[in-house]
Formats: sequence, C-alpha cells, structure tokens
Amino acid sequence: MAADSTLLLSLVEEYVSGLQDSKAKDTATGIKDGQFTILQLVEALGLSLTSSQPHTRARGVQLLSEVLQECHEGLTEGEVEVLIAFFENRLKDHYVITPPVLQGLRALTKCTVLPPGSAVSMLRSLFQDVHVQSLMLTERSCVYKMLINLMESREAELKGLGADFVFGFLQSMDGERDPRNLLLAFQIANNIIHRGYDLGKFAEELFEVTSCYFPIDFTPPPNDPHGISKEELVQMLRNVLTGTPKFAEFLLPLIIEKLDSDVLSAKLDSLQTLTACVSQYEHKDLAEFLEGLWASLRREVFQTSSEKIESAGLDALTAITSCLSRSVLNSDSEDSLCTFLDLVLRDCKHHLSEPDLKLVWPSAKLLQAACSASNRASHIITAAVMPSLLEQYDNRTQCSHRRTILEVVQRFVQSVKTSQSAEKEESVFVAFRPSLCTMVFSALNENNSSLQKTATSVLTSLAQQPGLLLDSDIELAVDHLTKLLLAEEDEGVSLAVVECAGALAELYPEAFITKLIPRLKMEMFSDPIDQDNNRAVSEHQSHHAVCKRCLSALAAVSTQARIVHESTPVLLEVLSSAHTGSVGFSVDQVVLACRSLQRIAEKVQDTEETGRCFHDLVIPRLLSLSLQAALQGEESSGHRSPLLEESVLSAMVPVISTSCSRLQPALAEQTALKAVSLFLNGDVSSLPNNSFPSHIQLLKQQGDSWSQSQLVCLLMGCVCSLPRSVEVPQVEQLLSELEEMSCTCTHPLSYTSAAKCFAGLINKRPQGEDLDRLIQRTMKRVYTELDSASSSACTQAFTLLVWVAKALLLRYHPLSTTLTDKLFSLLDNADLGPMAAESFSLLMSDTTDLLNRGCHADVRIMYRQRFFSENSAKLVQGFNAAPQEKKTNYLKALSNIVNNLPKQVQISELPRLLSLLLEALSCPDQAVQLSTLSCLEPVLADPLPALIQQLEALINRLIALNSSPAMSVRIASLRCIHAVSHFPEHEILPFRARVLRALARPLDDKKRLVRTEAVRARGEWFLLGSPGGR
Amino acid sequence: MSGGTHLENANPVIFQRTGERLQTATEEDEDFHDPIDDREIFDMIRSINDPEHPLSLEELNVVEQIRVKVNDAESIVGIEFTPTIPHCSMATLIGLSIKVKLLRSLPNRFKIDVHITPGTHASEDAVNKQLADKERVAAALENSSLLEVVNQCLSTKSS
Amino acid sequence: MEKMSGGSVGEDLFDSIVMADERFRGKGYREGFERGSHRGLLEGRRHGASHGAKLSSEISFYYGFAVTWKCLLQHNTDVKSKKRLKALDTLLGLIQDCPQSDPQSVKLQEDMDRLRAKFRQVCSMINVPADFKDFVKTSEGTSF
Amino acid sequence: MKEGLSLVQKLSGHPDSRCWFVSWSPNGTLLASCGGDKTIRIWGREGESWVCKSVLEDGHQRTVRKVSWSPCGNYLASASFDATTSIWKKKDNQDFESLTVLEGHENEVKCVAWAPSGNLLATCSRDKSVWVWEVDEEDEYECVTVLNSHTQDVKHVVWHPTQELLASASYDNNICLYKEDDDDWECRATLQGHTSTVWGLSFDAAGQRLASCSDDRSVKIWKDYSSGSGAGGDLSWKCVCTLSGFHGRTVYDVAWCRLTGALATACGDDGVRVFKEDETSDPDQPVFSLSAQVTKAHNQDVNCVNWNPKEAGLLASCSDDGEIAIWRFQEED
Repeated sequence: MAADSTLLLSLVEEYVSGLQDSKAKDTATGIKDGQFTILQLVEALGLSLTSSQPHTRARGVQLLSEVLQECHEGLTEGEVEVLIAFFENRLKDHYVITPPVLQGLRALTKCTVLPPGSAVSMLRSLFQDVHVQSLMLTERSCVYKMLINLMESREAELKGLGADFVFGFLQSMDGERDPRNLLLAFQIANNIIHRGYDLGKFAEELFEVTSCYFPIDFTPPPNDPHGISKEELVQMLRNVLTGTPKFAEFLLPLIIEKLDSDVLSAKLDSLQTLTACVSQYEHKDLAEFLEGLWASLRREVFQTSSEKIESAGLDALTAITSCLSRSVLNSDSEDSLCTFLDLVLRDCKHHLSEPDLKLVWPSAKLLQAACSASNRASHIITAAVMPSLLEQYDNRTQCSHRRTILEVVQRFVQSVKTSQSAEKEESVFVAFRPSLCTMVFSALNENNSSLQKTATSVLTSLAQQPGLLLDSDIELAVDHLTKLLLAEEDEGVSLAVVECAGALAELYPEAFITKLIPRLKMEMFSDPIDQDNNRAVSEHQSHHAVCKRCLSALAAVSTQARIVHESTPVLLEVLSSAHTGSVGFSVDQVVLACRSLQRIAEKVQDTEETGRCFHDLVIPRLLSLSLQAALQGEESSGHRSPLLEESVLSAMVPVISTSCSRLQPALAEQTALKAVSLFLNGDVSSLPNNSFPSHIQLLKQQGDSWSQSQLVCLLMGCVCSLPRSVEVPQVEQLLSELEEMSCTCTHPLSYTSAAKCFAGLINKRPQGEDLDRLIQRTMKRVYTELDSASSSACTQAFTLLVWVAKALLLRYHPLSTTLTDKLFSLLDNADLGPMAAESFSLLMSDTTDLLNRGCHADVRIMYRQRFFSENSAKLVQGFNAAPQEKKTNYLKALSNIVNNLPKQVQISELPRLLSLLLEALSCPDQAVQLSTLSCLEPVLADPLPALIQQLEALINRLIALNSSPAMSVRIASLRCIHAVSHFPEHEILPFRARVLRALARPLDDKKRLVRTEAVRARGEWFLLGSPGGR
Repeated sequence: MSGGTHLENANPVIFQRTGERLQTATEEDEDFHDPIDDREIFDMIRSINDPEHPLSLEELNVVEQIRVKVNDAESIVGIEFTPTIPHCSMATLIGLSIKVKLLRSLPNRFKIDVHITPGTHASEDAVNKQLADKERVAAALENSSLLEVVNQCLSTKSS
Repeated sequence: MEKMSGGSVGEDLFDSIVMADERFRGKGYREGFERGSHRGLLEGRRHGASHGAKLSSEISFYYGFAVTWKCLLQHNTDVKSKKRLKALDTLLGLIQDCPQSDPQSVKLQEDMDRLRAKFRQVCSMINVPADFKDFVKTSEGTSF
Repeated sequence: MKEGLSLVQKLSGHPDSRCWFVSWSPNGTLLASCGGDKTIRIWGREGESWVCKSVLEDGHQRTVRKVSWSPCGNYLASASFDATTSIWKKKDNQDFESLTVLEGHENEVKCVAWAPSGNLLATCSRDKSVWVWEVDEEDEYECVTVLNSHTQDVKHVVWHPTQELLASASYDNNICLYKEDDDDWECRATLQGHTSTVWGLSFDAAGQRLASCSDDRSVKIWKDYSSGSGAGGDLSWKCVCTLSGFHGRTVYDVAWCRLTGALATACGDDGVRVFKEDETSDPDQPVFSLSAQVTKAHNQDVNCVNWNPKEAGLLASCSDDGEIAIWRFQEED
C-alpha cells in the first residue's frame, strides 16, 4: 500500500514536473489494475493542483483528465460527483487550465453513472464560465462532443434546462469556422430540432447562427486528412435548416435571396434545400412566400443555362405544389393550392399558345411539374391548358408546331400518370378523351413521319391511363395502327407503330386478337400479282415489305399467352404454305417468320401456357415440316421447299432452343424423349399429320444428299438447351452417332451441327470416368485424323476438336487443357494454322444457339481470364519461337483471345502483351490488324504508363493503318487515334503536328464512314493544347 | 457561360435534333465511292455549340441542312447560317466557328463560303465580307482570346 | 337664294362630318409631334452632352500630353529632339484649329482623325506606347 | 516557239502552314518567302535547282505576312500579324541578323514596302493606318507620318518606281495615293472602282500605270493623267481597263514585269495567269489578253506572284498549301 502511494507520487512527480507524458498511461493502468484509486490520485495531485504556478496546476489537471479518458468506466457515482464538482470549480481558474478541464469533463460525460442533475450543473457552469469561441479548435470540438454525449445519455435532463440549453449552445457555436467543428455543431442543432428540444424564443437565433453558413461554399484542401466533403456539410446543414416549420418564415426569404446568386452551386443548393424543406411544411408556412418563390423558380427555368438547375427548379415546384395539395380545405380559408396554381397558369399558360411557340417548352415543363404533384393539381392544370392545346393542334398549320403541341400533350399525360398511379380514381383526362383521340388519330394520318411517330407515343401514354380509353377508341386505334403497318413506307414510323401496337396489346389483347391478327394474316396470304405483269415488280416488292412488317408486328403484339395462341399458328402457317408452295413466300420471308417465332419465345416469359403452346404446337410442327421437306428433297417437281435452305434451318434452331430452354421439367423430358427417338430410331409418332415412311435414319448420311443429315441442327436445338437436370435418353448411343457423323459427313452444316450437338451434350455430362473415357476415345480419333497428312476429314476432325474444347473449357474440365494445347500446337501447322488461329475467337466468344447460360450449359465464371492467364505465356513463347511466316497465326490467336477478355483484365494484362500487340498492328493480316485495333481501343480510353512509353511506336503504326485498303481497318485505326487524343496533354502534344498532317488525308477518303471518324479525331487533336480546347 | 451572365437572347426557341444518319448498304461497300453530300457537311456543323447558350447551332436552328450546299466534284461548299436574332452580336463569331470547323474537317481542296441567310441580320454584308477575308480569319485564329471562344464552340460537350 | 342657303347649311353639316377624320388626324399629329420633339430634344441633349464630354476629354488629353513633352524636350538641341519638338508643335497646332467648340463643323471628324494620327506618330517618335485605351480607342479582344 | 508557263521547280516552302508571300532580291539571285509558320526563308540557286539557304526564325510571334528587300539588297523588312515590322540586315554569308523592330501599329501589320530611294519605308495595318518611316545613316528608323485615309483594314502598300509616291489598297474597296508636300504626307487621290477588297497593287516599269486586283475577281489598270506631277498639283489617275471574267475567285496579287511588261495574277481559284498588252491598242484604252494560264498551279489558293527583276520571264508564286512554285514564261518570238 505504502509502496503504491510512493509509486503514485513518483508517477505524478515525473508527469507534472518531469513532463513525461508517458506516465499518464502508467498511472491509468495502475488505476485499472486497482493499484490505487482515482481519489488517491487526486490526493497525490494535491500539491500540484494547489501550486501557485498556473502551468503546474494545468499539468496536474491534465494528468487527471488523461487518466479519466482511459478509465472513466470504472468510476463510481460518488467519485464522478466529486470529480465533476472539482472540474466545474476549476473552470473558474486561470485560462491555461481550461483545456485539460474540458477534456476531463468530456471524459466524464461518457460515464454511465452520471449522478442525476450533474449534466445540468456541468452545462450551466460551462456556459457561464467558458467563452467557447475564444478556445482553440480542439477544445471547441471537445465542448461540442460533451454536448453530443450528454444529448445521447441525458436527454431528459437537458430538456429540463428548457430554452437555456439552446441559448447556451447558440453562444458556444456562434462564429465557429472550422468545418470539422461545424459538422459537430450541425449535429447538435439537428438533435435539438428533431428530438423536440424547446426552442423557446430562440428559434430565430438558432436559424441565424446556422443559416449564416448557407449556401455552404467549402472546398477541402487537396490532401485533407479529415476527409470532410462539401457534400457532408451541405447535407448536414440542410437537415438543420429544413428540420422544422418554425424556420419557414426565415428560410424561405433566404432561399429566394440566394436564388439570385450567380454561383451555379449556390442556386442548386438553394433549390434542393427548398425541395427538402417544403416536404416538412404545411401550406400556411408557405402562404406568404408563394409569390416570391414562384417568381424565382420561373426565372430559373425560363432563363436557365444548366440542365441541373432546370430539373432542380422543376422538382422544387413539384414539392411546393404537393405541399399545398396536402392542405386540408376548410370552407372559410381560401384554397392556397388554387391561388398558387393560378399564379403558375397566369405566367405559363399563354406561352403554350404564342404564335411562334417561343418558350413553349419551359412553360410546359413548369406546368407539368406542378401537374405531377397531386391529383387535384393535375385536375386544375389540365382543365386549364388542355382545351387550348387541343384547339391549337387543329389551327396550327406548320407541322413542326403541331408536333411540338403533340409532344407537350404527351408530357402532360405522362406527368399525370406518375401522380395517378397511387389513388385509383378515374383519369384526369376523361373530359378530353374524345378530342384527344381525334387529335392522335388525325396525327397518325398525317404524312409527316415525325408527327406520326409522336402520335404513336401519345397514343401509348393515353392507353396507359387507367380507364381512360373506351373499347371503341381502342378498336379505332387498332384500325389506324393496322393501316399504318400495312401502308407506311417510312422505316422509323413503322418501327414506332409496331412498338405502340406491342404496348397496347399488353393492355387490350381483345382488339388485337379480333381485328389486327386476322387482318395481317389476310394481307400476308393475299398472293401478290403474278410476276409477268409489268407493274408486278414494284407491287411485288411492296407486298414483300408489307409481309415483313406483318411478321414483325405479329411478334410485337404477342405480349401474352392469349395473343400468342392466335399469332403463332399464323406464323406456322406461313412456313407450311411456303413449304407446300401454295403461297409464294420467299426464303427470307420464311426466315423472318422464324425470327418472329423466336422473338415470341424470348419475350413471353415462361408461363405454363405458352410453354405448352410451343411444346405441343410449334416445335413438333417445325420438326415435321422440315422433315417433310427433307424427305421429298430435290426430287419433287419444280418447286423446291425453302425449308431445305440452310438459312431457314439456322433460323429455326434458336426458336426451338429458346423455347426448350424455358420448358417446365416435365415438358422438357418429353421433348428430349421425342427428339431423340425421332433422330435415333426414326420414330415419327410424335409428329403431327404424320404420313412419314418408317425406318428413316436421320443421323446416317444418305449417299451425298444432305437434306436429311442437316436436320441434326434441329436435334441440337432440342437437346442442347434443356435444363441440366433433364436426362437425355440413350445418350451414349446418341453421342457416338453424332461423333461418327461429325467425323465422316462431308456437308458443312451437317457435320458442324453434329459436332456442336456433341459438344453441347458433353458440356452437361456429369464429371467422371465415363466422360473422361468418352472424351479420350473421341480425341484419339480426332488426333489421328489431324495427324494423318492425307486425311480427307481433316476439317471435320478439327471442327469437332474446337467445339469439344470449348465445351470442356467452359466447365473447367481437367481434360480441356490437352485439347487447347493441341490447338496451340496447330498454329504451326501449314494447312490448319490459320483455322486454328481463327478458332480461338470461337473458343473465347459467347455462342448464341448453345453452350451459354441461357441454354443451361455448365459455364464457370471467368473461364476466359483463367484460360488467358494460363496460356498467354505459351502464346508469347510460341510467337518468339515461330518462323516468320507463322507468326501471323500467333498474333491472330492472341488478338482473338484478348479481344474477348473483359476490359479490366485487358488493362491488367496489356503491359505484358503490349509489344506483341504493337507487333500485331504492323502484321499484314487485316483480320489481325482489325481485332488488335478493336481490343486496343477500349484500353486507350484510360492510358497506362506502359502505353505512354510506347507512344511513338503506337502512333506511327496507327497512322500507317489509316491507309489500309480495308475500310474497317481505316475506321478502327482512326478511332484509336481519336482515343489517344485524350492522353495526358504533355505526353501527346509533341505528336500534334504529325497527327494533324496524317489525318488530313482520310478527310478525303472515298468512304463516308472513314471520313466521319477522321473528322472526329482531327477535331479533337486540333483542340489539344489550344486555348479553350482541353 | 455561367447562369448569371446576361444573355442577349435569353429565351431562344429550341428545335429538335435530327437523328444520326442512317447507314446504307453502299456505305458499307468497300468499293463504292460515297460522295461528300449536304448531310455529311451538315453533320459536321450541327453540333457546334452556340457561344452564349448551352445549345447546339442545330437546336437553335442557326444551321439547317437545306442551307448547306456542297459540290464534291468542283470542291465547293456553301453554308448559310441564320442568327437567332437580327442584331445578334455573336453572328461573326458563329460564322467563324462554322468556317473553322469546316477548315478542320474538309479536305483542303475545298473552297468554303460561309454566309448569313439573306435578310436575317442587320449587318449581313459586313459579316459576310469579314468571313470571306481569309487573311482576317487567319489572324483571328492567332488571337488566343478569339481562338479560345471558337474552340469552346467546337469542343464536344462534356457535361 | 333659298337653295343657296339651304345648300350652304347642308354643306356645313356635310363639312363637319367629312372633315372630322381630317381634323382629328391633324390634331393627333400635332400632339404627337410636340410630345415626340420634346422627348427627342431631351435625348438629343443627353447624347450630345456625353458625346461632347468624350470628345473634349480626348482632345484635352492630347493637349496635356503634348504640352508636357514639349516642356521636357524644349532645352535639348540634338536633331532628334528638334524633330520631335516640331512634331509636337504640329500636334498642338492641330489641337488649336480643331473646331471643338462647334459640333456642327463638317471637318470635325476628319480633324479628329488627323489629330489621332499625329498623336500616334508623336508617340512612336518619343517611344511611348500609344495604348491609352480609355482615350485612344483601340480594337482587340474578340474583334478581327 | 509558243507562249506558255512551264514549271521550273516546286519547293515545299512552309510545310504544314501557309506561304503568304514571295519576293525576289533586287539582283534576282535570292528569293525570300514568308508564311504562317512565323518564319522567313531565303532561297538561292544551286546548280539548276533552288534550295533553302537560311531560315529567319523567332523574329515574330505570329504569321509573317509580307517581306520587302531594300533597293540595295542588304536589308529585308518583314510585316507580321504580331503588330510589328522587323528589319533584318544581311551578313556577309547568306545569313541575316535582326536589326530593329518597328512598333506602333495597333494590330496586324499587313504589308511593308521600301521606297526606291531606300530611305523611306511604308507599312500598313488592320488599324486602318498607313505609316511612313524614315531611315537615317545609323540605321535609325523614325515615323514621319501616320495616314488615316482608309476607313478599313489596309491590305497593301507599294511605292512608285521612280518618284516618292505611295499607293495603298484597302478592305474599304479603295486605293489611295500619297505624296509629301512641305514635309507632311497627304492623300492626294482616292481611286474608286473596285466593288470589294483591293488585295494587291503593282506599278509598271515607267510608273505611268498602276495595276490593282480585288476580291471582286477583277484586275484594273489605272493610268496617270496628273498635270505636271509637281509637288503641289493634285494627282489624277483614271481606270483605263478592267480585266474581268478571267478569274474564278478573289485575285490576291498582281505583278507587272518590269522587263517584259507581262502582267501576272495570283488567284483564289488556284490558278496563275499571265496577260500581255496588245501593243497596237490605244494607250487610253489598252487591251490585255490572256496569254498563258495554269488553272491548277497550286493545290490551294495562290497568294502571290512575283517576277524576277533580272531574268526575264522567271516567275515565282506561292500558295496556302505552303508550296512555292517557280515558273518560266515563254513568249513566241
């Protein structure tokens, strides 16, 4: 014990007079370990605390405070009481002592055992004995933190202080300059406001003290350690200012004043603050300022030179309007919403009908902003403006004017929609329904494309107004749309029309089923006039165009099961009648029909119903039709079924795969079964109008006719996109047949599809012995084919190799490496080298018809990066080793790989490969140049040091490529040069003159696309290092 | 120009931008020679920024495709531009920007004439004569304060 | 007689109506004219005043400039200074003859031009840059 | 043999910029050129071809618009857009050193010309003024007059071959003629007739006639009808001939060969043309006929033509494409 006290005394001694700060820690630990108590410490300090030297006293207090920082938890309520009394009394002492005292007090505010009443007394003495703003930064923040701590723990007591607390705080923070402290002060003010402290008569003072910082204009020093951002301050202050309606009478005038500022950020802040505060206010808080606010808002929107300001202004207007809309109407008080909207209308309405439509947009935007605030607002405003708008549309003669009016109307309709969605009452526009319809329909009939396009979008938004249009209107609309679909030549318009039809179909399927679809069908099947007639050609073409539009329209409107049930049969009928030749559909029309089917399959999310429709109807029909075509093959007299065409079959595949990939398990099982038994066992029972011979063997090539063998692509469609859970029957046999076909068949579509199908199945086979054995067996065969110089099936084998390699690479299968290594080794092969190089783009890119996630293939994430990082080294070595004439293959392979890597990977990998890529730029092969350029361009967007070191070489090569015979290369190289113009100025300035000279030539290129790129690039380089440029 | 500064014509009528030029099959065809046509020239100048509004010359209808005439074979380009208001003090500056943009974008075989649309500006002839004087234009482009304004008009909007 | 009188009465009646339009237009014209010329007078005066002020301040600046330099140089005897003094004298001469008191004078503009030209010559002779922007209007900035 | 312009040589004079002006030294052995690259280049013969002997750099901060040789051929004056005029002195070798810089113009100096006597120098500028400078023994230059007779940009000044008579051409479409009387210079005649900017002027050998070329695509010939050209009497020059219909665009320069009387023009339509006067025609209404032209003499505007003062028929021209061309004009004989 005695020992302890001597120890304690020596610690104190060494700290106070020995000035060894470390001793504070030791003392603290001593207390924590219970060697001695706080009170003993105080006793030990006795001498220094009573010393005549202020600095000694300060030092003493400091020791106490620092110890308290460490161990305030351990204190008993009694001790705390004593200490507080002590510190409070010290506050009256010499000013040098104040800082440590404050620290001490602050430590104490953290105590959980503050005796009741102590918080109050602490604050009282703080407020009366300390002038906060004359303290140093850290002491000031110390005070704020005290307040914050107490507000957390002793809210009730502080509130007991009543307005005095607020007053005290105001005095402490008044004049605070440091951003860090401001954040604290704002936090306190925020608590005061939001936790319902009594502002008493100090509301205005509190506002004054805080609002003087508005709008915040603070830019943190370049490397600010405290990381205080302007945004934080702005947000904090905004919370304070907008916290209570009590501030309304002061804040609103302030905002109005600040809106006059020339500083853009100030305007913006003011507008956002306005938006924030009115959401807290009631109409009575706003009433007297409405005029002023409106005047400023109007000015900001009318004369804005920044879109940010404009939209902020509009938001504010919306906020104000909805605030006023919240006001409860009692008979006597005037309706402030009305009065306000009257203001708005008074200033804006007439602009909507000025002869030259000057200012029409700003006015319209303002009105719409108000309109979107509430249902009542939209009623008032639309009632005021719609009639004149509608009337004008009739009277205006200039198309551009009428289009503007239409656009304005649409914006109104949309702005209302946003506010309507909430409450379910009848549309604001009911009153104007008839005239709106007439306007839209007449616009649709104009022969001005932009007018028509606008009209379609107006129609769409009208249709989306709940319960606005009557069925009769819809039917009329559908008639107009149909008419346009059939007649309209203008690409843009018919696109818009199709879109509009799609949107409407979603809401009103009936009209489309009963009117549009039958009509389209009729049109398509009306045979065009026979060819030998002279007018025929043009007629024929226009009919072709009509068909095209009908087909895409059918897809567009098939937005839900009911319609799909009507539209798909029509499309299928196109195929079948094309097949029989009953109607002369051209090959590409048939292809289009398939596309439409595909679009439907993609668009209609897998509802049970549509799934069935495709499973029961579409897929079997496609199979049987193409099978019929295949069986009758060439022989049938004259007419050759378009379904024999590769393009048609390839268009069917995605229809089948898309729909299969979305089938419910049960249906999927069935599909697999049917498909396999059809192709493997020639079982045609599953096909409709089944008049097929028995024993058809689709996977065996009949002599040199491939009309049947090529159907394997449909098999692929069926089995390669099924969920992985689905068990494909007889898969072993199927695989070996496919392997056989892919290795022996001589018809490209057939053997490629076989190879793909094989790969697609392999990819989903479970890991294990069987799979490995299968792969090894197949590869053995492939390799022998490839290695035997005289092999006729070399290409086939190679194709199979690539596809299997891809299938395995995707799923990280251990054997994939041996396959890809084989591909690398083939880069040196005289005949296969180029193909091998090409194959890497297939390996790395996504395939649409199989082996992608959509088809439930086993695709590991980042397989590309993985492949790249494992093999890039091999490539570089191979390149260096290869003889000159082979190098091209490596470069091509490289650019094919890098090209398909995600950008961030490219950037990280580029430094290592840069020299190789630059090499590739000067390699004669255009394909290599092109792919290299296209993988360089994105990387150039943010230049790497590695690139900058190579600038000379880079620019020279790029310039050289400007004169490539291939326009695609010229374009790509120009794009790269453009990108380079954004490198750090000092790096590229030296090249300016050279580049400008070089770019003069492509300005006169014979291809427009090249010229356009050249113009862009040259423009940028001209701005480089020139005043006002960049 | 910042929000505060006073604009000569604070509230111009704003016109819709024409969409991107649709590509044609022949444009894709390597061997076909696409002549430089009016639309191509128009595309060069329509995106030029107005010196005092945050808008393009097209949006202000200062330039229109129908007022662009090019003869590729004879290497002649003629542009008429229409100041937003008849006393627009910026007219010369706008004309200069157009001229410079074309000088930078066209093969130097071209003779470029930039005029004010007849009857749309108080001092039409004076402006036209000045724009036609290549010596004055050349000198203008060596005057950094002018070059700065022109470059700002020609720089592609970032914000 | 009667006819005459009757006629004349009729005529008077007729007159007052027919001429009404005349008279009112005349009246309106006079009023308008007075108001217009009054306003014109005011604006004219304001314009004249400011213009005159500008002009005289420019001239007096030249005068002060010339007198000062004359004092500075008068004692030098070398050839150069002689030439300069001579030039200064011509400048002063021009200032004297300049009909500044008479804004009507046709040759005011022309004299001002000579004055400015001579001033710039003098500036160049005594190597002072003639960039007194507020007095000598020089064109720069964005004009070309 | 037949008439014609044959190209002797093309020189890439001022690459990546304009070549504004070329001028033969009085003895015809050197050619000075200047341009947008702020430099002046001196070209001389080596064997059969012309080569760049020296480059006068960093004399000016902006385009050098025109250069002028002193009659003795030992000085070169250069007018620049940087508002200054530089005087260069020839050192014994081909090199030149900057002697002094004349300041005073408010903005671009468009032209400079040395009087035949060699002790007067004229400059003009966009500031609408024409200045005459006097040179004393110790190469000191002093402004003797500032002339404000033009209402616009003054494009060109040229001295009479024998008398101290100065002519200036301007953007205000007029030509002014100045003479000194009791040691002050005055505009003695204003020749009106061109309908747009007058770009170039050239006196004939005798100084009896002045050729002017303009943005109005025409060339005019003015003849001196002054009564006894004493100091006092006013000058009177009349337009006796207008060559129009020959030029497709602005005519930027005209040059009257002092040896052969041939008249060459430089035109914005990229062409160089040579006209010959028909001797038989009435001197009060002379007839000029196009005797040779090269329509695509350069790839861009031709800015200047200049006849070699000693070697008859040797013509230099220059263009916006930065190139200088040297031609030989053959006449039939």
